[in-house]
Amino acid sequence: MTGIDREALAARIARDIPEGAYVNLGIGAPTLIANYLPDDLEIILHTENGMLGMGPKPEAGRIDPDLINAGKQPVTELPGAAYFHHADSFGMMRGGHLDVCVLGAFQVSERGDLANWHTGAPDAIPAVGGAMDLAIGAKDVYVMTDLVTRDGTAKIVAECTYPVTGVRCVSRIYTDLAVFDVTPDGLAVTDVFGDTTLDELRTITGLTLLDRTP
Amino acid sequence: MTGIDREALAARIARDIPEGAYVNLGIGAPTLIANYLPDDLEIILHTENGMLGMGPKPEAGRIDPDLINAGKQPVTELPGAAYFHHADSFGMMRGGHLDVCVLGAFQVSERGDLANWHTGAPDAIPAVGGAMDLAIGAKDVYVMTDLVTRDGTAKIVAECTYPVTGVRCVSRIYTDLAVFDVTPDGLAVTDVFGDTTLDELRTITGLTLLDRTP
Amino acid sequence: MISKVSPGIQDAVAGIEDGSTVMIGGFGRAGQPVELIDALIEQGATGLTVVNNNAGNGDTGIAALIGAGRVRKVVCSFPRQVDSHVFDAKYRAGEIELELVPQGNLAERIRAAGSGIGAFYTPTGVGTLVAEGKETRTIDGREYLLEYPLRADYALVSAFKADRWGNLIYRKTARNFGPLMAAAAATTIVQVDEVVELGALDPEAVVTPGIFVNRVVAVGERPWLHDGEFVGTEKVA
Amino acid sequence: MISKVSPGIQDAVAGIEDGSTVMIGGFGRAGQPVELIDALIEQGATGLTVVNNNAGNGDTGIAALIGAGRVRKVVCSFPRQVDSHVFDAKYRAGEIELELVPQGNLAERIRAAGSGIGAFYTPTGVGTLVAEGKETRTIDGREYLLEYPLRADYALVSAFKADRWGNLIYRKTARNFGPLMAAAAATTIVQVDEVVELGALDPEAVVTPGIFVNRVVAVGERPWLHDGEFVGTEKVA
Repeated sequence: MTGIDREALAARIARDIPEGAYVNLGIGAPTLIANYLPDDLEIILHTENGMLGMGPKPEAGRIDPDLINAGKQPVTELPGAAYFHHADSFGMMRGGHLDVCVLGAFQVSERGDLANWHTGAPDAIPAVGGAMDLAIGAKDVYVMTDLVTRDGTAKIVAECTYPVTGVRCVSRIYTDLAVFDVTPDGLAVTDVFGDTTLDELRTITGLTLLDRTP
Repeated sequence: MTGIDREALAARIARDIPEGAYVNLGIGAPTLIANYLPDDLEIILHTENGMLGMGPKPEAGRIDPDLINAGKQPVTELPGAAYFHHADSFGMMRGGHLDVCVLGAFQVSERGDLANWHTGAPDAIPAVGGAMDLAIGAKDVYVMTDLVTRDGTAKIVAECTYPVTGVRCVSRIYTDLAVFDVTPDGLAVTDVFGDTTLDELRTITGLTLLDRTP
Repeated sequence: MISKVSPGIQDAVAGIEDGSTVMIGGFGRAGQPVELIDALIEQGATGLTVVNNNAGNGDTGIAALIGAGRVRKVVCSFPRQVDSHVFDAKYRAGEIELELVPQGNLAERIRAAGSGIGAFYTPTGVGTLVAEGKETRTIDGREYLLEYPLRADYALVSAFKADRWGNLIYRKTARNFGPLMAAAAATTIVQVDEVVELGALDPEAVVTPGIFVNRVVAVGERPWLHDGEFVGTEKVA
Repeated sequence: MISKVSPGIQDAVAGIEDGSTVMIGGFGRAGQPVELIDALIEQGATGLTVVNNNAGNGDTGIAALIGAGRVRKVVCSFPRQVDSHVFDAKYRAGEIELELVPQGNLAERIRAAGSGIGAFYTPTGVGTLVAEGKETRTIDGREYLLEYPLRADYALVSAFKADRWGNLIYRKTARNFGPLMAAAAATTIVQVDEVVELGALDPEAVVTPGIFVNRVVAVGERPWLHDGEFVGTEKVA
């Protein structure tokens, strides 16, 4: 069973983002998507610490410590950018104005519950940041993840066992092996990558999966 | 029994406003107070339609229709002014950031209830504007009014008979005959004007009045 | 390339359906999008619910929309003004509905809609007629009313300048309800004096980011400016 | 003449009492008022409750304040970072209390305090651990949590420029929590690169009006600027 690597997955997600979309790319793997957005399309990136129109990382020596993204990495400003404070920024998310938000995940349930903030380990220092706001903060919440953890456990599950970040908030799950839409009838596979088959995906997840591949 | 006229009352109130105060002067008589604020003191005027640092009316021919006060009269902008939208402006009031607000009144009760938005007449078209926000929107809410209406009825009363604008919100009442502080023990007269006596004030209002004149 | 700029003012108001809730910016005449309202009158939508601070002044703008019989209901804080004769007559004739909301609660309800707040507790109006029928709660010894968000299908806003992404700046007290309404409507339509190049607006000074704006139309410089200089007028518009 | 300008940084932080709740602006290091925090450490107040998005980075700023043992409790959204070793050690040793609030609810609770909102319903956190013990309500078919305002005795904020009335502008994403905290504290203390003449700030672009500011102190140009020009650095501060 073969799939695609993280870079190819980022490119695949980038293809689904239309021109003119307002998009928040979560910390970690989702930030790779920015590298695959076509240069000839205008897609406006939001960073929840207070900016629309975020550009790529600065050239060497031109880092501006006043200009960072939500991952606290240096970024740049595009023509047409705007700055705002945190209440306005999170109001923008909570109010449903973003078109797309792409997040990483520990687990996603077949109903679209997301767990990505806390492993539930008793000695962990809890830290949530904007994860719960992002989970409910866009018209479409996409998850970008490997389907299976390093120890072989599926991350798409019937019920999340980790503490959830948001309930029924995910609309689509992009993984290295397949893409899943969260539908009222359950999970629907829309794309498979490499030589992966639907039956293999059913075995891995233990879930009923609808076939919506082309 | 003699008192002071409206201009003298405006001057009297102006004397009680310290330098550095953030002040909202309500529509009508309270706007006169601005003319008596000393030129050598900086007192910052707020207008609830979205400005701090409001200046006097413009010179002839220099009216800016984009620059008006809450009474929709043309005003000017002082150095140090700032503009903001209505939610920020009313948040400023509701959040208790204004030092003083001066309002007109139909009636004020001895506990500090204010009625200034509606006579209760059955055919009146109700219109409240910012009256209820102003009534609760400053550290000190002052009322500026004649003590007695044209038909001889006292405007300071045991209980408002007109629909109230705010409950227990007034801290001081400036009238043509006397100044009253609203205290936990009842109304206290702090100043009398002309040859007015406390007994006359008690007769007019029918209220127990504490003597706190100097 | 993103361009939210409408070629003409009728394109800007296209599609507004009968029965829509339409927020209209402005406090009195300052910031009232008169050209968009005129276009809406020509466009013909009727049975509208209009949200504005007032209920029209004189015979133009919102007053003209009401006068043309297109408004079923007004949600506002201050309908009765010296020059609100158009609304007054309709109201007294029982031909228009009125929902009266204190000005700050009106602003905050619109903000709540734009920012995804389900409801909020406000101290404004406690113990008054506008509290009738409303839930109250005492928090930290103070009494509050529960108020709900106010949403719209469309917002018509007047701003000063825009770029093609829909970023907006306003001018002086004409800002008033514009930034709030832009965020609270499903479709926000903005008239500006001028559409400037992308990048010409200072990102620190943008008041309404383009994410809240769907359509922009340029209507030319306001009459009290001349080539960007303030020249004034003899009276308030 | 109004002047909110403090002659020195110790004057700016004078009077902060033991046991105070102190909001400190910044998201990570961007907008963190490091000079004011250093002055507070020198000033000596202890037993503080600190409200910030994080719980300190590296060994400076908030981390230094925590390291000096002055902080009893942290209210934040994201304490655990790669360089939050000072907080981590105190927390694991049971020497510091933590109240975790999702970032947007944190911002909105601070805004509610500044704007006189008694409480509000938010959809963020519904069905999660942070909802435990909180009131919920279904409004228009969606579930919300009830959240209360977050107030402070003092706010320490870093802005870009101020005038003597305390009007503020910020710089880029260093704005973050500053405008909200300035309004939510009884006493707001601001460090800026520069205090400019009254009238030098564009009234359309003022982000925090002076009404929310009590004291201002100039700390000199940030190191990645030179005579007002951006010259950059090699790394994030």
